Amino acid sequence: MKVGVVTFPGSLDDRDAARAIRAVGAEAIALWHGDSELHNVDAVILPGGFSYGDYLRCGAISRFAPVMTSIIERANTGMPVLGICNGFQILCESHLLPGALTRNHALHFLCTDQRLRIENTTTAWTSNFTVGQEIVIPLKNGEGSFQCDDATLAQLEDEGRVVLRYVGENPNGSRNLIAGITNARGNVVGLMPHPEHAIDPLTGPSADGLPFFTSVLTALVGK
Amino acid sequence: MALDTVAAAGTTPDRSQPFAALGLKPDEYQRIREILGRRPTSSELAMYSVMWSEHCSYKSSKVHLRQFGEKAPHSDALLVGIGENAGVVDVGQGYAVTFKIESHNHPSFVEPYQGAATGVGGIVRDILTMGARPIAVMDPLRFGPADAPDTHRVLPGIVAGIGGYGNCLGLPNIGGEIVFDETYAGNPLVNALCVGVMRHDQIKLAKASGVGNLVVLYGAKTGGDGIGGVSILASETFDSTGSAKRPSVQVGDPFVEKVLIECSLEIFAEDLVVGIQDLGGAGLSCATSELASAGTGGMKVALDTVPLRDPSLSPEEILMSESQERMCAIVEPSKIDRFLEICKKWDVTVTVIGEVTDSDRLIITWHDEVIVNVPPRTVAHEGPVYERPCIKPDYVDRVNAEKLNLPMPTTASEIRAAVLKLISSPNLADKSWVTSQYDKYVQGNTIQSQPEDSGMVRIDEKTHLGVAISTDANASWSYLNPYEGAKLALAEAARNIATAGAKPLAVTNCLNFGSPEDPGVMWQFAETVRGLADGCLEMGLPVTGGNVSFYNSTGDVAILPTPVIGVLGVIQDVRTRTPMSFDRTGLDLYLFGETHADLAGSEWAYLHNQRGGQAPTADLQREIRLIKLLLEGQPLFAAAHDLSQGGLVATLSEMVLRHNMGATIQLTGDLATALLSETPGRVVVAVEPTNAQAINTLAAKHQIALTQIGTTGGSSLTINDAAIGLDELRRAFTDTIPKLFGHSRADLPSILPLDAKKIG
Amino acid sequence: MAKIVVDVMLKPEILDPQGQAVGAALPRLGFTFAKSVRQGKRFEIEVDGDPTPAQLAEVSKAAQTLLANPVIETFVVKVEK
Amino acid sequence: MAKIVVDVMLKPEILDPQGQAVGAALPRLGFTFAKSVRQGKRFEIEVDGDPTPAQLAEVSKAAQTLLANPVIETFVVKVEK
Ligand SMILES: Nc1ncnc2c1ncn2[C@@H]1O[C@H](COP(=O)(O)OP(=O)(O)O)[C@@H](O)[C@H]1O
Ligand SMILES: [Mg+2]
Repeated sequence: MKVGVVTFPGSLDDRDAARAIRAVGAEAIALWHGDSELHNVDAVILPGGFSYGDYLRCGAISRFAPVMTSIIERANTGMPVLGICNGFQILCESHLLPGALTRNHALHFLCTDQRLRIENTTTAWTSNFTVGQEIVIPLKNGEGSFQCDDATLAQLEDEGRVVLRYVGENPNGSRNLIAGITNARGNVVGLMPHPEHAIDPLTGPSADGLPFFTSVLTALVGK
Repeated sequence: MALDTVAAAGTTPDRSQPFAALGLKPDEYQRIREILGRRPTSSELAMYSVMWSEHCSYKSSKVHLRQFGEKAPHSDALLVGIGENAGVVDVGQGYAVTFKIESHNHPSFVEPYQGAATGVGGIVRDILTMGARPIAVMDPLRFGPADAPDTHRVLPGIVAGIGGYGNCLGLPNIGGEIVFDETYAGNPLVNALCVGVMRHDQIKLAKASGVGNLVVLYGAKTGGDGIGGVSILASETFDSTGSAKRPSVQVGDPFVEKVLIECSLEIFAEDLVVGIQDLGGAGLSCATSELASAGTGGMKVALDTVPLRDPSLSPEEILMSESQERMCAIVEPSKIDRFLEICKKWDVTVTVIGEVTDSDRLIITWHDEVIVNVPPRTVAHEGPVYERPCIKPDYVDRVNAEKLNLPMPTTASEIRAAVLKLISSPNLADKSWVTSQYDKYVQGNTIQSQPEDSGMVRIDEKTHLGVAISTDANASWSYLNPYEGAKLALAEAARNIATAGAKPLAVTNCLNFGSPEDPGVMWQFAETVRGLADGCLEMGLPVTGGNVSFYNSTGDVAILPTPVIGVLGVIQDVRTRTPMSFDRTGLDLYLFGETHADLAGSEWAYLHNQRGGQAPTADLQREIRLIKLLLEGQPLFAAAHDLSQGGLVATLSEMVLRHNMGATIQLTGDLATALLSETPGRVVVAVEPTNAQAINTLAAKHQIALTQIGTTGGSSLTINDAAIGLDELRRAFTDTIPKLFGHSRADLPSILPLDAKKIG
Repeated sequence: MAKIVVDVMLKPEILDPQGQAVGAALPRLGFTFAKSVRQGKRFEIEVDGDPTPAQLAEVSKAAQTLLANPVIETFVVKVEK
Repeated sequence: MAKIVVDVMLKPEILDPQGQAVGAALPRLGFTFAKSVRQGKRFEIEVDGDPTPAQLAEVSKAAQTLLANPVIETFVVKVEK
């Protein structure tokens, strides 16, 4: 099983995402932003970081990278895509996911061990969780406040497309405590928190992030 | 006005030059004339003036810093010592680690966000320059009183700047310090440490050798940043109409630096450079003269080929510009194509600006006219050296003789009140409002970060080899006794490494002081260096590099002498490290080390506005034994936490709050002293009751006093008959900083300008 | 050379924490004039010569695709002398 | 209700990494009109009634102390209908 990890200029958590993929026994394939070739990967992760320095808007410039054209095409035909933090922002800017991520309401970068609740286990990236399960994984960003208009919000809730919700105090002002969403098909998921930093309690707050990566293997094998 | 060339300098020997406005003394200017055998051109004058500044030449500190070499202990671990951009230490398994601290104090006062951000950027480039991948940063900080209006301008901006730059580079922040004191009002200290790792054979040095090799400038384009003083020269001498105003504030672009790091590492991996130097203070002047001086001496540079952000810059200004995110490499002609290719891949601007020659002169041209022709050593390494007068200031004996008069809590309610007062004080209160603005997880190798005693990162995922770093300074002790203060800071940093189970290996330092022209300050500095050098010799830890920051004073008031000491240690298997606290009930708590009435310079004294008495004397032999004990006994410890500011009260409070697991403590004798004293060389450990015998044997073997002080468990910190619920303790500990800074200026579009200090 | 300006503001229904923070800070500093504050972005684009209508249409297209995110933002393009 | 606008831009000699990044992205998307791009901030302040000269002076003072950082930025205050 091959999972691609895209490196944009300014990507930071690309090596961490690759480590997480290897940790569940899959092969991590490095993808370069300037190269539209996806090297036969079965799934793609857009990692965290500050691509293009987060200038203008997070993800706004990366969205136009050649690799994204290929990813958008494959995502529309069902390839699993996970956007973590900056990757989530890129997915929104690319309109693969609705809404936008804006400045945290406290206006600071926030790095914290965040408690979250799994709301949807039918996506390619969350099938190995149970609904209502609570996990703790790192949240670290300056622009993680999920915003969208009322109609979009109602649609996301009605269709059960909220994948992950913050538990406890709202850390960043996200509408309805939304920490992650999926597209209608369930193959594209965007998350603000970082499961790749919770694969080993030695280097993270827990190993609660692993099921995101085992889930996609399950989804791919099931095909 | 016409270009000032070497030829012109020959024909107009008497032209008056604004050397004083550039900070040169008449005799220094005279020396330049003697070296050159003529008057300097304006470009040469600009180069000498910045390179001979205190900041670049260490002219006041050099005579003292020599002791680090003279008294250097023998160390097999040292691969590269003082003199390079950063020292390099062998940590085994073929890995080399490089680390260094630098200050960015003054820029951070003028523009907190950018000052702090570019401080991080600068030290990261120093580490990169050694050939290493930067893997973590730390940030020892000092501020004026926590409730002073200017602190509310400065602190949030500095914190946001450190986070803004470091987070964007993908460097985990694994530690630092935040201390408030009146003397830092108007003079905050921003010290930044970076650590990097490489294989032994990847070490790079800053030298230009090999005739015909190319001088390559890559990274950001050059703008008018940070050339304040030199624009005087440009405008007064050359442009009577007054050139565009040059910013004295440097703005950082962390994205460009991140790309520069990845690009450089790819270049290093293919072994494409002979020598390399980052551009920091004094920009191209420094990089070209240092590279040439450390090499064979000859270099030719065509300054007009330097890519500019601002086309109106004069040659003098280009030489001086401190534009960030630039590097200068020496590349063999056969490798230049590949070098350019990698730069193109990363979209990094790159230009060949010159070559190494077989002469011993640094020659710089501007559209083919020679504007600089100097022996590079005289610019880079043979600047003026001062033996400034050192006189022990009057205050020392006076404050040493003062008797402290402090309330000493004895009843349960007094103890409760004292604990709450101490841990809610800004210096001891929880700093997570600050540290949660820093990414501590990025790179996936952080084993320990705030609030542990030291930062620890894994450097090999397979063998679990790791390094730990701690930075410490106790300026109150240094004020009372700078010699002992330096040794005590060294001991504390080393102890903080050892509590986690890492073996101390090497030292870096950042010496923050007032004006070297004040003989009292110079005495503090000399005593500090002597203490640190003696301490390092005694503890067998080599100084690998560091930085000196002088002129930290507001009016006549100098900051407290603040030597920030960083110690690096190695741990063979990070999985075995000892955390600072426990999450289990039923462990026994022990105190290693004796407690004396050491309240001088303590936090308790500070909270009662007293800064007198005698600093403790460092007993480094005992510290060495304690470190051996900690390393040997490491498998026995479920937790280990060092005692420092705030004494036992602070240590116990931090331990019980870490995992919300209480403790019951029984103390005998003088309770107030036991709780509040800051006697150095002490550590609290938690151990399984079954290990009682082993702990006692260990203590006896290393001749360290051992006292059993209590057990873990429950939902309160109970000290004799004083009980404080963990919730109450936590509120006291965590409310202070957010209450002070929660609505500060960093939330806002702009920080308050200097002249609006009164507001807010 | 002329200057084309693109002003980008968050749509009124989108939360603007920066504007809110400014709005809250002003009265603390004794400034009481503001009923509400919104914070947006301003781009100053230098172009050669006088901007043509075709060029302005291009700028609008660039604003639509890159400078603003139509999901949360609106923009205005103007020429400044 | 009237709208007072404060435009804040980095001084021309100060590096503008954001503007540079935008300027570099435009041609990659096929937009070639820009010689240079600078990015600044725009504040829209709602006030009651028509702004008086005294009020505008207050806004300038607020811009000077809070909205802009005079060390690196300049600002312009105007009234928009
Ligand atoms: N306090 C100090 N202790 C030890 N070495 C120092 C100290 N201050 C400066 N140095 C060393 O002097 C050399 C020159 O320092 P500096 O010019 O600041 O280098 P850079 O510009 O690369 O920071 C460096 O090797 C530095 O480590
Ligand atoms: Mg250097």
